[in-house]
Amino acid sequence: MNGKPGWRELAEGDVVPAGTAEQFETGDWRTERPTWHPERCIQCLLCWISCPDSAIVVKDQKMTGFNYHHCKGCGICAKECPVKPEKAITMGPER
Amino acid sequence: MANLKELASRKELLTGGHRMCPGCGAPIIVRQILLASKDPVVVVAATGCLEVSTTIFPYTAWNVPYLHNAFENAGATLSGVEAAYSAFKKKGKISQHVNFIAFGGDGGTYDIGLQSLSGALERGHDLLYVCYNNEAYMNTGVQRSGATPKGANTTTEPAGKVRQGKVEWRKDLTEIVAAHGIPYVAQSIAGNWADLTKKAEKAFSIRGPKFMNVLQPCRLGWGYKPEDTLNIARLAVESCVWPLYEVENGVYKVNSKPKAKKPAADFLKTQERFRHLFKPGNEQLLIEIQTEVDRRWEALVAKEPAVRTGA
Amino acid sequence: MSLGKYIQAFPEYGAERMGAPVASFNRISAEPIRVHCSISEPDLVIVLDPTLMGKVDVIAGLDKNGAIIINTTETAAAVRQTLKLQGAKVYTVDASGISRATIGREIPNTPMLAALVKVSGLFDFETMLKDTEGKLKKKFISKPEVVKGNLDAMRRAYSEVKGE
Amino acid sequence: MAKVVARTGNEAMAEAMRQINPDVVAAYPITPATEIVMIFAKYVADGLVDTNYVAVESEHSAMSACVGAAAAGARVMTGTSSQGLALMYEILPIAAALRLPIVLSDVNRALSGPINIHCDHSDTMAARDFGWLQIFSENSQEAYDGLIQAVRIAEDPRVHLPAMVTTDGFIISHCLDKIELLEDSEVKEFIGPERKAPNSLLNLEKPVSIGLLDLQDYYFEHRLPVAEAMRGAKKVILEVADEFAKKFGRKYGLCEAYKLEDAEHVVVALGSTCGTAKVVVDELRSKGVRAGLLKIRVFRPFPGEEIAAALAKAKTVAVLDRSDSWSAQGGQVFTEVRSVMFDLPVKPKIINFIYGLGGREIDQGQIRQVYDCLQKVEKQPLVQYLGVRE
Repeated sequence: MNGKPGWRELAEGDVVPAGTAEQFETGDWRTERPTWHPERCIQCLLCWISCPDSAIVVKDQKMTGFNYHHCKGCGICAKECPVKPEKAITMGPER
Repeated sequence: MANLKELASRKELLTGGHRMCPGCGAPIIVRQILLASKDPVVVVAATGCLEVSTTIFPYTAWNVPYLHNAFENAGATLSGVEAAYSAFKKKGKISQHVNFIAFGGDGGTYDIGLQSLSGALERGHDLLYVCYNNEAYMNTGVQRSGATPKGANTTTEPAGKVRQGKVEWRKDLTEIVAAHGIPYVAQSIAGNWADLTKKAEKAFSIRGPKFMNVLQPCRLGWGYKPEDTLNIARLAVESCVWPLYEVENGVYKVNSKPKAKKPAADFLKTQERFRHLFKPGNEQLLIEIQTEVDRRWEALVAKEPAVRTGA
Repeated sequence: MSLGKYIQAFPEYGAERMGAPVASFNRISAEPIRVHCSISEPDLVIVLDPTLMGKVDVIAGLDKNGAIIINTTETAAAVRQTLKLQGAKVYTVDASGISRATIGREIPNTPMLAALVKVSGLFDFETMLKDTEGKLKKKFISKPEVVKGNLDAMRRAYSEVKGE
Repeated sequence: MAKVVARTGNEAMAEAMRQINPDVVAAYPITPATEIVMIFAKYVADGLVDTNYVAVESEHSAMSACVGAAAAGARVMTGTSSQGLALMYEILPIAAALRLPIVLSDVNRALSGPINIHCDHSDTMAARDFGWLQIFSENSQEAYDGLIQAVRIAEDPRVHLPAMVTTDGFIISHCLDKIELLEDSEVKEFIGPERKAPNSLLNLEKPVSIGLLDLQDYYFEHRLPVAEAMRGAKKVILEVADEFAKKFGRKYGLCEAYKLEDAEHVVVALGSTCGTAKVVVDELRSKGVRAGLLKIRVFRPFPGEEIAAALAKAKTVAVLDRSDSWSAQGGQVFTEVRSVMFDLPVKPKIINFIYGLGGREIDQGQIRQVYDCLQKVEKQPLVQYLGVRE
């Protein structure tokens, strides 16, 4: 409890500004780690639209990698990746 | 309809850093629906997994105005927000169009929140209610709900020596909602982004009450590996266990008719919650389930207009 | 009230539907009225429906210097006998008959009000007629015959109420 | 210019609501508060208010919609009674914790069961612990004035709490009474043209999340401010009452002392019973009995210090409770009044009468009986039930 704000320091009425969870790390939940292989990636963005943790980083409409701060390692991105025979995202053990 | 590149250029309205299970289908649904809105969005969530996991003080994953009130009243709460908006609009205090969305799980929608939802629909508020339907009370540890299918193992209607999970058929909420005669009702899944975002876009283009019942596999309550969330939902469609369809101004349209309908068992056997159904002695129950799936599917297809022009 | 008095009026609520016997209490005073309870010792009782007399104890608590006004075709003496009433004054008026003749329907309320003014002497009748006319005109803006009927009914009742 | 009219309590409440002209009213009918909703709905139908009226399907939804609308920044009102208020109970503390200044008119009616439609204070008393301001009314005038003041009080930045103003079911709600109305413009000026909300769901430039899950580490810190706001509300209630008195001439406080200066025997009561009790006090005074009355107008926040001070010189005190807490220790008002008297150097003897449940008549005779009991207080039990058949 120490270090957390006292009641006078909190905004009135159980309110916070939008999007503060951005700062919260859920990456440490991972036991499996996704790896992106850009050379195989076809930029279909199916990994991005399927991620439950908004952890696929897209810039200028292109997949650029993972936000490991948030990625929980569920493996949906790898499963949904349509590239064959070898997928553009693979899962491996978290080091 | 916006393609993925277009959607990817929009602002992410649900951040990471929320505490949903790895592989959960609910935030996928939420992200896709929020991305489908070109106008500002205001969200009300019913108590449930999504609500608790996305808003543990002082962290909120919502990048849009968001309100949680209680479990059974998302419909009424959003009615109030929309009523305030209309009042302000009339007074010229706000001019922008806003999409009002309620997210409720099946507990907060099929069961305890049904009255509140029904009232909101009947009163004609301009809002979209989305049920992220994982077919049980997952937030509190997989208790049965009105959405739980027959035969599913839940902690309050478990499979045992003499009973094989839920005894009753699930309630057909989509049809109950459609009976309200609202302009737009649809069923979709987590696992078909094109279907889901298209339906959300359509809902946002219509004024009045809209409802979407979105099947959301739950790795914890259904029992499967986290990466399988989306393909299990697709199996529900391919086996006609959960048809994709919409009712627009009373006109039914089935969006996906599998050429070769998969057996319901193909869907059921992917999940722990149905494992007991495949034990010797339960063959009859599987047949009953398949018969009911077929009956509901045929009844649904029969609701489509007899003559359809075009493809 | 528009005649400078303080008033209080409240009906007694049961769960009965239309047509059941009802009681209503009224206080009129030159001073502000503070009590908030039913009237158990009325100065004045008004019986709108004479068929109640056998069923409801209409004279309960009536002060011996008080009065009762009954909507009936019978005489005050006959009513006194029926009620076995000693003391208090008894007045009768055929408000139902009057209202049928003037308003065209059996609504004995306004003629009974006129009888009340006559008996109580609390207000000036002409002022009250004018006040009632104003109120009815507002309510029956498209039905001037209703206003006239009511005013006629009140005049008749005022002159026809008889007592002992 | 004040306009003198005859209005029932419900009509007075509806009239005040029309003049307040809230952004949103979400309400559901219930006896004996139905008329408030009906009359207001007619105002909406006739275009006399700008309000967006949401005719919900239950009181639970009424309060839920009020929370939604208030979180969106709107000025919001509703009205209910008894079972209706009970159906709102789940949402009432949420409105308080989210600091939403919703104003509710409650017509006091007995809680079921058995089902009953008449007055007692059990509905309001059961809601006393939800963080709502509670203002009782002796008559229609007080209800009307109270509702207008409640908007100002609730919306004051030092308060930001929801408020309920109550009348006694049927006794006031359906009693035609002479009252003075303010001009529409006076009401508008008094309450201010619009609510100023610190946060709003409709402030799209500054999106916020409202109503987050608090675990063990934050819940307490979010509840304490409600207590603090409630404490501060006393000052605001008095300031608003002073301003109201200066502008419109009618004075209100947290309590009203009636002939208390030298009173030996004091009755403490709430609501319409106080009017009847005042008549009895006058009558007893004319007979030489030093009787007095303490009317508690504001029950939340509880004016403990004021009550203790007002009762400090009394010899005996009878608290009249129009509800029972079923604690076997008396009604809610009694336990709270008795508690604040604990630190008085010389304590009056204090007893409790629970009366009037389910609309049971309370008349001058019964109140006289209470004062009689106070004059032989040593023989009285701590708690007794007044007007019930043995």
